[in-house]
Amino acid sequence: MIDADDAVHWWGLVLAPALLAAYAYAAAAGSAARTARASGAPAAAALAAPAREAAGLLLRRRRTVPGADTLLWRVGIASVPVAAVMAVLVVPVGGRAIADLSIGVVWFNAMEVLLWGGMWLAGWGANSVWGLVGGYRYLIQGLSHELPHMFALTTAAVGAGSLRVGDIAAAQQDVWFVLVMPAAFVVYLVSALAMSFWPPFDQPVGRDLSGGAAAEPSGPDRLVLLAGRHAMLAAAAAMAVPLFLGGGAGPLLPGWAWSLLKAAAVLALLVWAGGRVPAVRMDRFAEVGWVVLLPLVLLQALAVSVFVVAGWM
Amino acid sequence: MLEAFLLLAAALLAVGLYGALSQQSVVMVMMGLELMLNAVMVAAAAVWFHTSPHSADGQLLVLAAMLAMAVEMAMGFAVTIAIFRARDVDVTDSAGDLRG
Amino acid sequence: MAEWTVFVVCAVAAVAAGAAVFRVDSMARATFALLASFVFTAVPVLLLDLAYLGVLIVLMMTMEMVVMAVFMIMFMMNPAGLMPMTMVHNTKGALAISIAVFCVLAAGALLVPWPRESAPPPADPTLQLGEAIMGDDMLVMMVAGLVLFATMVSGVVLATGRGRYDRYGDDLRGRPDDPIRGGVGR
Amino acid sequence: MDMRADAAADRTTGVSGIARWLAHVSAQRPLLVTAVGGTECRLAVERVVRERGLRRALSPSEADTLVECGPAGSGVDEAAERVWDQMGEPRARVRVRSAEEAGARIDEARIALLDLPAQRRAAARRTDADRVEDQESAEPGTDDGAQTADEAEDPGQDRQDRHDHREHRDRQARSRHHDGQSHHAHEDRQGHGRDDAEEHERAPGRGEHGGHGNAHGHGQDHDREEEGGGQEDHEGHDHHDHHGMELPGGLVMADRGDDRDGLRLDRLHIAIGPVQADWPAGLVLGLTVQGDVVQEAEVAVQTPSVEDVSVFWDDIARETLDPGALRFRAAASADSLQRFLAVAGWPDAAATGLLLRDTLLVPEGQATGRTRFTRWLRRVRRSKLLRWSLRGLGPIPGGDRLAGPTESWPVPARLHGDAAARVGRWIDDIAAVLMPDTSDTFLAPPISRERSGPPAGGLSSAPPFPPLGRERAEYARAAVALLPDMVAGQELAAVRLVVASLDPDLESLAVYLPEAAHD
Repeated sequence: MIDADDAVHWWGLVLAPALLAAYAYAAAAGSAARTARASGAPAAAALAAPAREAAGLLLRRRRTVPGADTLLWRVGIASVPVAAVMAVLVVPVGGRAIADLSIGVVWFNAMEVLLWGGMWLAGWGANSVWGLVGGYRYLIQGLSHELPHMFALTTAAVGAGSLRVGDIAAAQQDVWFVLVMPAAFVVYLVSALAMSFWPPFDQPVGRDLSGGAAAEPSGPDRLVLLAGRHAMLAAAAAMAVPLFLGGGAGPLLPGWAWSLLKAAAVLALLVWAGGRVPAVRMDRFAEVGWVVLLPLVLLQALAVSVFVVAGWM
Repeated sequence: MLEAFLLLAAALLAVGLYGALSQQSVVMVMMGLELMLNAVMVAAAAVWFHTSPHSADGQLLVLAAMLAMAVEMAMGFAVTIAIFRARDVDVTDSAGDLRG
Repeated sequence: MAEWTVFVVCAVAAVAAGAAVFRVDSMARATFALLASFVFTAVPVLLLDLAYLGVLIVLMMTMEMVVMAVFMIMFMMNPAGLMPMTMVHNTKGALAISIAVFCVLAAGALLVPWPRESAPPPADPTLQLGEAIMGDDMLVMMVAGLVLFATMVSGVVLATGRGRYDRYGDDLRGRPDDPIRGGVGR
Repeated sequence: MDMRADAAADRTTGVSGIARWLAHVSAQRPLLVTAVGGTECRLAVERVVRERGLRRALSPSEADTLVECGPAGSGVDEAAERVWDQMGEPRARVRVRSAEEAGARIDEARIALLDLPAQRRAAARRTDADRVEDQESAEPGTDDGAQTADEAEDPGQDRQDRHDHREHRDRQARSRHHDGQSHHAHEDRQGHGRDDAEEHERAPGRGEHGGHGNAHGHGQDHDREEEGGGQEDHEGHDHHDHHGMELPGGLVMADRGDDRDGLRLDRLHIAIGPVQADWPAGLVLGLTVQGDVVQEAEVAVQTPSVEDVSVFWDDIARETLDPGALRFRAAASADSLQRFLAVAGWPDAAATGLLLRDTLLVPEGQATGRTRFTRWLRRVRRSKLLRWSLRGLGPIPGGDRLAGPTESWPVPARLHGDAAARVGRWIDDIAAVLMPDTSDTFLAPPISRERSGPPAGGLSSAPPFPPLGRERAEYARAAVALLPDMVAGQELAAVRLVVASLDPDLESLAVYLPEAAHD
């Protein structure tokens, strides 16, 4: 079932989640520093802010909410980091993934769709109107970006002629896919922000809903949810590297270093972009997703298909 | 091993059939139908693997079942909404009445 | 051996989750029990070398179930909480029929001398599937595409309460009269 | 990480070093509750929070410090009490009564938070109280000697209630079985509502005990695994409308009503305010929603008596606006703007707006950071995405007149247009101070000159500028009158944006137009 020909060593199983956690922390610290700078506080001190917040959450007594469906609520919250870790299993670092599945792209997509269910449960299970609306917003967001996102992934797969993430990275020996399919890359980045409900797509956990799906979880629950969200962003950023940015290709440095560097750059771009604009309202974005992004990425897929058939790729 | 897969499929189909027959709510009936289609997928995959892996027919059957599920879901909800809009009803018994 | 264990665990879990769909008293739990059942049946499918179809089951079913949850909440009141509810009819008859059907099918599964293929499965079943649906004259893909397209159109027509004459007026010109405007600026 | 088990173990052994270290490095997360008349305290607390690099909490679940700003006695106290009940240990609670003591009070709360043994004892007491409540055999009042007899009876009473509506629910379920059509559980919801009403009526009584900074056994709402009956208090921080709704408090499922797509669906009663991040103090918006779409809305205003309130955003009437007055008015606009930006999901811009507001409030702080503020202002003003998401939102056509109790009055010109236009006026106010060279503001300040009535001739014959508070009272009066119609049919995000774009100042309303505040 899993054809892991070049299986990584056992420590890969430890290293990958650890790397993901490090990137997730970097995203959290980066956004904290960004906000601190905007409010006139020293940005360097804010780098430790996520850790300080995590410490407080670990100490906090977990709150049980009357009427909550605790089982589904906890399952939903836990599924967020689990989906992120599972998604990152297929992302190669310098040509080696934990499991370079033959259908890696589909796997990644499936894991991120699992998040739909998880986030909806995290919002619904809390038995709070804010959580419920937050969960619904995540679904609307998902329905708005999912098809463009799928076609962006498909475009990369078509370009390489394979669903294996390693093959897609290898197919970019000559030219990175970001140059061939820029629209797909942009759509991918937009949907990466949306799938990890990162600003400006953070309406599911928006301030106007007292935190939305994150309004009720407290203590360790909250930590798991927020950490999972950051991990999902990191996973999406890491996946952009083999899909569009040539994987581990690059001069001088070894492949794994290039993979990590590029992933960090994409992550930094996403974190920076999050602070530049206000939240995107879902009742407006839904139409954009279907009427603008979807035709755009379909045209992109068509163009790439023509290139492939014509033998230019 | 094939027998085990077919037993699993039979069990899923029976459970789904029970749900489809006994539930009143349209949504729950659809859940029963989905379980039955799920059984079809398992059976088709198993039969493909064990009896004819060289031809893609089994795989096509799985895909067809999945397609049927999607169509069933979409049309089921559309019809439910239409009935609900017209007659304010979302259970099968009342939908059968001439005046809801 | 490991595969066998995985299969047994997942098969039992899939059936149990499927039965739970009709046992739990909350619609959300029913929906997500059904999703669990699908995920647990996807694993045996993965054991059959069908990586693509197995993962596709997880992907499609998660989306379907989440959409189902939305509709369910819409029709079934109760935006939160576990309102106990049973809405069943003729459970005994349904149970009898189901058990009978299971017995027949199980007998068939065990007693029929299934043909066996000794040849190994293809190296890449995904490629086989792709060639089957996209190869030659693309008949399968075209039929599937038409079916899905027809479903989309008829589903929207059935579900919506306002046609284009309600939105654009009798002469079908000008801006649509929607309660909430979309983001494209029409 | 089961804190309760820890608490039980630590009662004898003391607090572990790890917990102590975690508490020490953790960042304080205050939740602000602002009473009407507490603007000055709120600004001070927000400044302290910003200077210390802390972040404000959005909900009680993430807060560890409850900061009550302003005078006691208005309806917000009950809401604060419920919020306090929802916070998990370690937690601390302080009231800031004047701007000067903001820092000291937050320090005080920090010290209380670091006193882990006391926190653990309080948590254990609270758990015990829950247990007392949940078990029939519990003796009333054992958890705390200070309990009143009245309160000691509560658990039994409560159980009785819950028992009642459990039966009720069973009946409901049976009736559903027989009649699939009547499955919309409104009677049942009202059953819960009754429970809620009781709890809420008790809340002030509980408040006498909760207010002294240490956790104390009133966590009635915790750990109840009560199926179906749980629409109650955990939502307490945001809907407590004791004025308008028949069923105050919890999420009460009402009847069904037509939604905008022509489906008859269940409706839910919720309320936003008075405890809500970035929300006008004292405003309670009672909403009937389907999903997240508002069907009906009603506004309630929680204002204390006039003598308790001093208006912060106020100055004297004058002929022309001198730079100082413009600066103060710009600070008021910056406050509204930063709040709006926070609601609009732009935390970075909101943070800079907060910094600008604090800078503008210090008379000599002119020079520092001027370029950053002008850059920020340009970015907000030119944000296409902001305009895109605000376009057409909450329109107020010009020329409307609103009927008051005695006479009708026009909608102030400053509120005309959509949300983007109103936000633009705040931006113009600030630009008039930050970039006076680009707009000729000192002769003819473009926005500050607008007033409620039609202009009475040319510049020379302009009447004196009314006090800022008076102007803001008129805006608030119009906003309160217009809001219910404006938010109907909108979804919750739009509701929040519309309210934030009006930002009614109920403090000035209570002082200048008290009759409008208590209608």
